[in-house]
Amino acid sequence: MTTSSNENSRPFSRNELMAVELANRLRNDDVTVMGTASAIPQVACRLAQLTHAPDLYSIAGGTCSVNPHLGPVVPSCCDYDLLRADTSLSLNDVVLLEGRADVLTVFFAGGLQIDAYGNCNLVSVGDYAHPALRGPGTVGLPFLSRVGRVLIYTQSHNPRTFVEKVDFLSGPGFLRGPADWKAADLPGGGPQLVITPLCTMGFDPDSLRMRLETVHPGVEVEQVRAATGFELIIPDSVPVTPEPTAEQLSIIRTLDTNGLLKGK
Amino acid sequence: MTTSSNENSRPFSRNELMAVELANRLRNDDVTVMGTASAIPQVACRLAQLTHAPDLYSIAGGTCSVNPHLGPVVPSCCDYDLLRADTSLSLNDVVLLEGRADVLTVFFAGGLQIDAYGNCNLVSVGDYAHPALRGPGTVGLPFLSRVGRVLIYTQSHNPRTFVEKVDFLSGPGFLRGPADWKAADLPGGGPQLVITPLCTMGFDPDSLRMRLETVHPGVEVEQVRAATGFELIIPDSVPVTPEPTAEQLSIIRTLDTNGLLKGK
Amino acid sequence: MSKVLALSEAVERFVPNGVGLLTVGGMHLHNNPMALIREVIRQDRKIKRLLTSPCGALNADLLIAAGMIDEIATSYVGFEHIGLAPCFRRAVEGGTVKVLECDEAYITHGLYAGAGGLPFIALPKGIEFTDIPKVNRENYSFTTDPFTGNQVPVGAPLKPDVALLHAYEADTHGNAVVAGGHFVDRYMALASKTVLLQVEKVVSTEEISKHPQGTTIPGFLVHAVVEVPGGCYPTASHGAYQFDDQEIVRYMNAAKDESGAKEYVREFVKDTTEIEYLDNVAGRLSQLRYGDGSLPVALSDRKR
Amino acid sequence: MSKVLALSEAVERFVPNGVGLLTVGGMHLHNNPMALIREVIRQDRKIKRLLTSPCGALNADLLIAAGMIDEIATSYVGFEHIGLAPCFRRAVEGGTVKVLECDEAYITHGLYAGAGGLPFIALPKGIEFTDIPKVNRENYSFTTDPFTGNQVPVGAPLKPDVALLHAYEADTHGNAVVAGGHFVDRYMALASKTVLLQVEKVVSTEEISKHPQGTTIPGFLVHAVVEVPGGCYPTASHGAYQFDDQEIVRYMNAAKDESGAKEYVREFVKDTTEIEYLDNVAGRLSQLRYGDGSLPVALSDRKR
Repeated sequence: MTTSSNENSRPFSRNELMAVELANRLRNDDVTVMGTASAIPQVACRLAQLTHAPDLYSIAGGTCSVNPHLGPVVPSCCDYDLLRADTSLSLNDVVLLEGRADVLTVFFAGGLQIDAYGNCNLVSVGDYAHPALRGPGTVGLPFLSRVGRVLIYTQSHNPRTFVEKVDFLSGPGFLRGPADWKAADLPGGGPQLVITPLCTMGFDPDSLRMRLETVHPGVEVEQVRAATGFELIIPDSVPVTPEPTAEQLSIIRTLDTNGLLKGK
Repeated sequence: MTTSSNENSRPFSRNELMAVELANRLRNDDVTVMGTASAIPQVACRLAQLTHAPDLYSIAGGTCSVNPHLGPVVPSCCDYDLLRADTSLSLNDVVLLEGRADVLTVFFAGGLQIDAYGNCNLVSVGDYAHPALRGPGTVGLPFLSRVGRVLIYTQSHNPRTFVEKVDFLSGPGFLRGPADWKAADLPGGGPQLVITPLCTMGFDPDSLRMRLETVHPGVEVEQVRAATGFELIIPDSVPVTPEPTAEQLSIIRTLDTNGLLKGK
Repeated sequence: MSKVLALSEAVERFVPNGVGLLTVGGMHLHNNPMALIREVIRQDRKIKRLLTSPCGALNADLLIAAGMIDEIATSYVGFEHIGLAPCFRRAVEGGTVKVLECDEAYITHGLYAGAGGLPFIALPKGIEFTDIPKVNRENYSFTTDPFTGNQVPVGAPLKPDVALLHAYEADTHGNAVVAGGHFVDRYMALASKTVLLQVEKVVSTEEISKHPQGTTIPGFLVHAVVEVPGGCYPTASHGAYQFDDQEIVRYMNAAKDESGAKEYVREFVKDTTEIEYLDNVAGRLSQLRYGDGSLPVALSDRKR
Repeated sequence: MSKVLALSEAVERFVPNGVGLLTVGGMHLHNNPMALIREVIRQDRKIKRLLTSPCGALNADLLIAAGMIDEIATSYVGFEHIGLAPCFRRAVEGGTVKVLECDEAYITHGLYAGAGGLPFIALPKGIEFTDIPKVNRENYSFTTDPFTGNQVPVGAPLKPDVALLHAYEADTHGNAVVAGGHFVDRYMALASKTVLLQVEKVVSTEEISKHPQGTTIPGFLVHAVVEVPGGCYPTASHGAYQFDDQEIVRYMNAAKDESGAKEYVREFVKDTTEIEYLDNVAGRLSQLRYGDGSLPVALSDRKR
C-alpha cells in the first residue's frame, strides 16, 4: 500500500476513515450483514446506529448476533464477546435470509481479487487447477448476487488485488458488464461502493465499471491509478474524501477500546 | 365400542391396559415419537423408561420436548407442561429426523380409518371431493413410511374404523400388500402392532394383513371379528392379553395424577 | 422508531383485504394469535388462502366460522383431544372452503424454502405413496434428482404475505421472546413478507438484550407489535396461561350449525371490542394462569 | 448407560481408519474440537474426505499438517484476521489435497438436507453465476423446477459418517449444552451417523433438565462424550476461554514448510498425550479464561 508521507500526522487512521466512509453510506432502514474479519464494518454499523441510523440492524455473521454492542471491538466474527448484543440468530437463519433477497439490504464484501465490474474472488489466483495462490475459500460471497447493496472494502489497494477480471468468480458483481448483468436478472442490486486505504470508488451506471469517487486526504489521483490493475474511470474532478468528524472519531474510540482500527 | 359386562370391576382401565401393552413392546434403545392427543403413548414411554427401558428416548411431537417427566399427564402434545423434560428439540429438528429414517425407531399412529394392511387415514371418509366425514388432516402420518416400527393404537374398534381399504391413504402401512410393499422399497419397517380397546393385533409376515394376537381380558374373539370391517386373520388359539402388573399400574397412577387414562 | 400499535391500527395498516396468503402461528390450542384473528374478523379483511402450522385449531376454525377464507393450506385443523373443528369440517364437507392438503413435513420444509429463497424443496421418500400429492398438485410435484436420476417428490416454497403470530414478550422494535414451545412460528416469521406480533407484554430493549440468545424473532422481520395481555384466550399462551377447554367446548357446541357459528362470531367478536372481550373473560383467565409454583419452566428460564 | 469414554477409547471405537466423510465442528478459531482431532492424529485414523463448517481453521489445517486427509469439502480454511492457513494453502497449491469447493449456503442447506433425508436441496438463485459449481460437480448440479420449468442449481445432501464436535457441557447420555455461538454444529449432529462430543465438563441429567430448552444436541444422536477441560485450545471454547493468537502465530510460523509442520505435529501431538499437552498449556489457558466480570453472556444465561 502506498501512503503519503504526512499520513501519521493525521488525527485518524486509514481504518478509521474507512469505517466512517462505510458508516456514511448506511441508512436508517438498513439490515446489514458482515462476515470474516469484519472489525471495520462492525464499527461502521455501530457508528451509524449511534449517529444517523438508530434503527439500523447489523448482523455479525459467525455468531449471528444482532446489533452487537461492541466495546471492545473484536477481530473475529465468531467471538463470544459479540453475543453482548440486542438479540441473536442462528447461522442457519442468517443463511436463509440471505436467500430471501428482500430482507437484508447491505453486505460488506472483499476479496483477494476485485475486478473492474466489482466481481470478487476469495478462492484462488492463477489457474484454478494449479493455483499460484490458494485463498481461504469463498465463504458466503455468492450471496452478493442477492443483497440490496454490496459495499466492498479492502485494506489492499494494489494491481494484484484490483484486476480487470478475477481469476475465479466467487462473489458476483456486475459479471461481465451491462448485457451479462441484465440477462442474469439477479435479485440483488449489485456492488455500490469500493473503499480502500487510498480512495472511495463507485460504479459507472452505464458501463457498470468501477469509477473513482473521492481520494482520501493526502492521496493523489495518480497514486490510485497506478495502484489499480485495470482502467479505472476517473472523472475530471475528484474531490477529497471528507474527514471523520470529531464526534465520529470519539464514538469509534469509545467502541474500539483495544485500538484494533488504530494500526493503520 | 363393545365392552364386557364385568369391565368396570377390573382394577385397571382399558386405556391403562393399552398403555401397558404399548410399553411392553418398547425397547431400551428406542427413540420414539408421538403426535396429536398422545396421552396413552406418553404414559407408555415413561412407564417403559421407569421399568425395563431406562435409556429409551421419547419425543413429544408438538412441543418437541425429549423425555417429558409427566406428572401430570396432559392431554395435549403441545402443552407447556411437557417442557418439564430432560431436553427439548425444535419441531423443525424433529421433522428433519423423521426424514433421516435411521434415528427414530418408533412412531405411535392412529386414524379415522385403519385398513387390513395397516394403512391409516386421518383425512376424509368417502369420496375425497365430497367427503361423508372430513377428518382433521394427516399431520405427520406420511412419516409412517420411514420409521423403524409403527405402533398403531386407537380407542375405536368398530367396522367404520377397521376397513378393508382406507378411502384416503395418508399414512402408509404395507400399501396394497407384499408386492406393492416390496416395490416401494420404503426406508421404514412398516406397521408392527395395532392396539385397540378390544385386542392386540399384529401382521401376518407373508400376506402382511392384520392378524389377531391377543384379546384383552373379558373380550371374546367373536367380538373382535364382529367389530372389524375386514377379514381379520385369526389363529386357532388366541391368548388373553396379560394384565398390567401392580407395579405398572402404580407407576401409571403416579404419573397420571389427573386420571386422564382412568376414564375408560 | 416504535412498532407498537393499537390492535385496530396494526390490522388496518398491515392486513390488506383479500390478502393472498396469510398464515397464523401457534399449534393446536397453544399460542394462537386470537386477538389479531378477532380483529381481522372485526375489520372484515377477507383472506384468499390461509396457511396453518402443522396443527391448526381455533385460529383457523374461527376464521372459517366468520366466512373469512376461500382456501386453506393445512395438514390439520381440529381441537386435538377435545374433538373435530366444527366449521372446518362443515365447510370442507359442504365444499365452501377448498383444502390444499398438506403434510407436516411439507409445511415445515416449505416454510424453510420460503424463508431461504429456495425455488422448491425436495422431500424425503414416502409422501409419494400417500394420496396427498394426488389431490394437491399446486404444492406438491415431482422432478429429477440429478445426483441419482430418480424422480423424487418436491414441494413449492411457502411465502406468506402476512403472518399473525403470538410471542410472550417483545421490545418496541419487535425483538420477540417466545416462551415454551416454538412450533413453526419462527419459520413463519422468516418466510413471511409482513409479520404482525401480539404479545403479553412489551418490555425494554435493555431487558431483551440481557438474553440475546433467548430472542426467537428479530425485530427487523416484524412490522407491528400489539400488546394484548390475554390475547391468546381461549387458547393457551405458553408462560402465561393454559387453554380454556370449557370455552372450546362451548364454541364447538355453538358452532354445530352455520347459524350458531355466525351467532357466536357476532356475539364474541363482531359486537365486542377486544378490550370488552378480554374484560369479560378476565375471571376465567385468572383461573387459567400458570401458578408460580407449578411453572414447568421457571420465569428465569423462559428466556432461553 | 453412560456414553462417557476416555478420549482414546472414543476415537478407537467410533472413528474407523479411512472414514469416508468426517466433519469437524466449530467455526474460525472458536469451538474447534481440538482434543478429538489431536487424538485422531495420534491414532493415525486417515480421513478420506473432511467437511468443515462454513469456516474451517485449525481443525482442518492441523489434520492436513499431519497428512491425514485426501480431500476437503469446505468454503473456507484460514485463520481469519491472523492470516492464511499454511498447510491448507500448501496442500492445495501443491495438489496433495483435493478441494471440493463449496459455499456457506450450500454447506448449511446441504447439512439440512442430510439431516432431513432430503434427496437434494434446491439452492437460491446466484450460485450458478459463480465458478463454484463448475469446479465441483460432485456437490452441485442442476435440475428442473417443476413449478416454473426453470433450470435451477441444487446441492447434494451432506451426510457425514462421523462428526467431531465440541460442547460446553453434557450429561452422561450426551444431552449437550452449547454456550455462545452454535454455528452449524447442531446440523452436523442432526446429519451425521456417528457423533463424538468433547465437553468442558460432564454434568448430571438433573442439571441439564433444569433447562430443557437450553440443550442444543439431544443425547440420542451422540455416541461418545469425552470430558476434556481445555480441549479446544488453542482455539476458543465459548463460555470458557478465548483463543490463543500467540499459539496460532507460532503454529503458522512453524508450519511454513512441510517439515516444520510435521515437526510441530510430532512435538505437540504425536509425542505428547492429551493430558501432557493440556498440562503444558495450563498457564496460557488460565490467562485466556473469560473473567466472571467480563462475561458477555453470564453463566446463568449461557444455558439458553
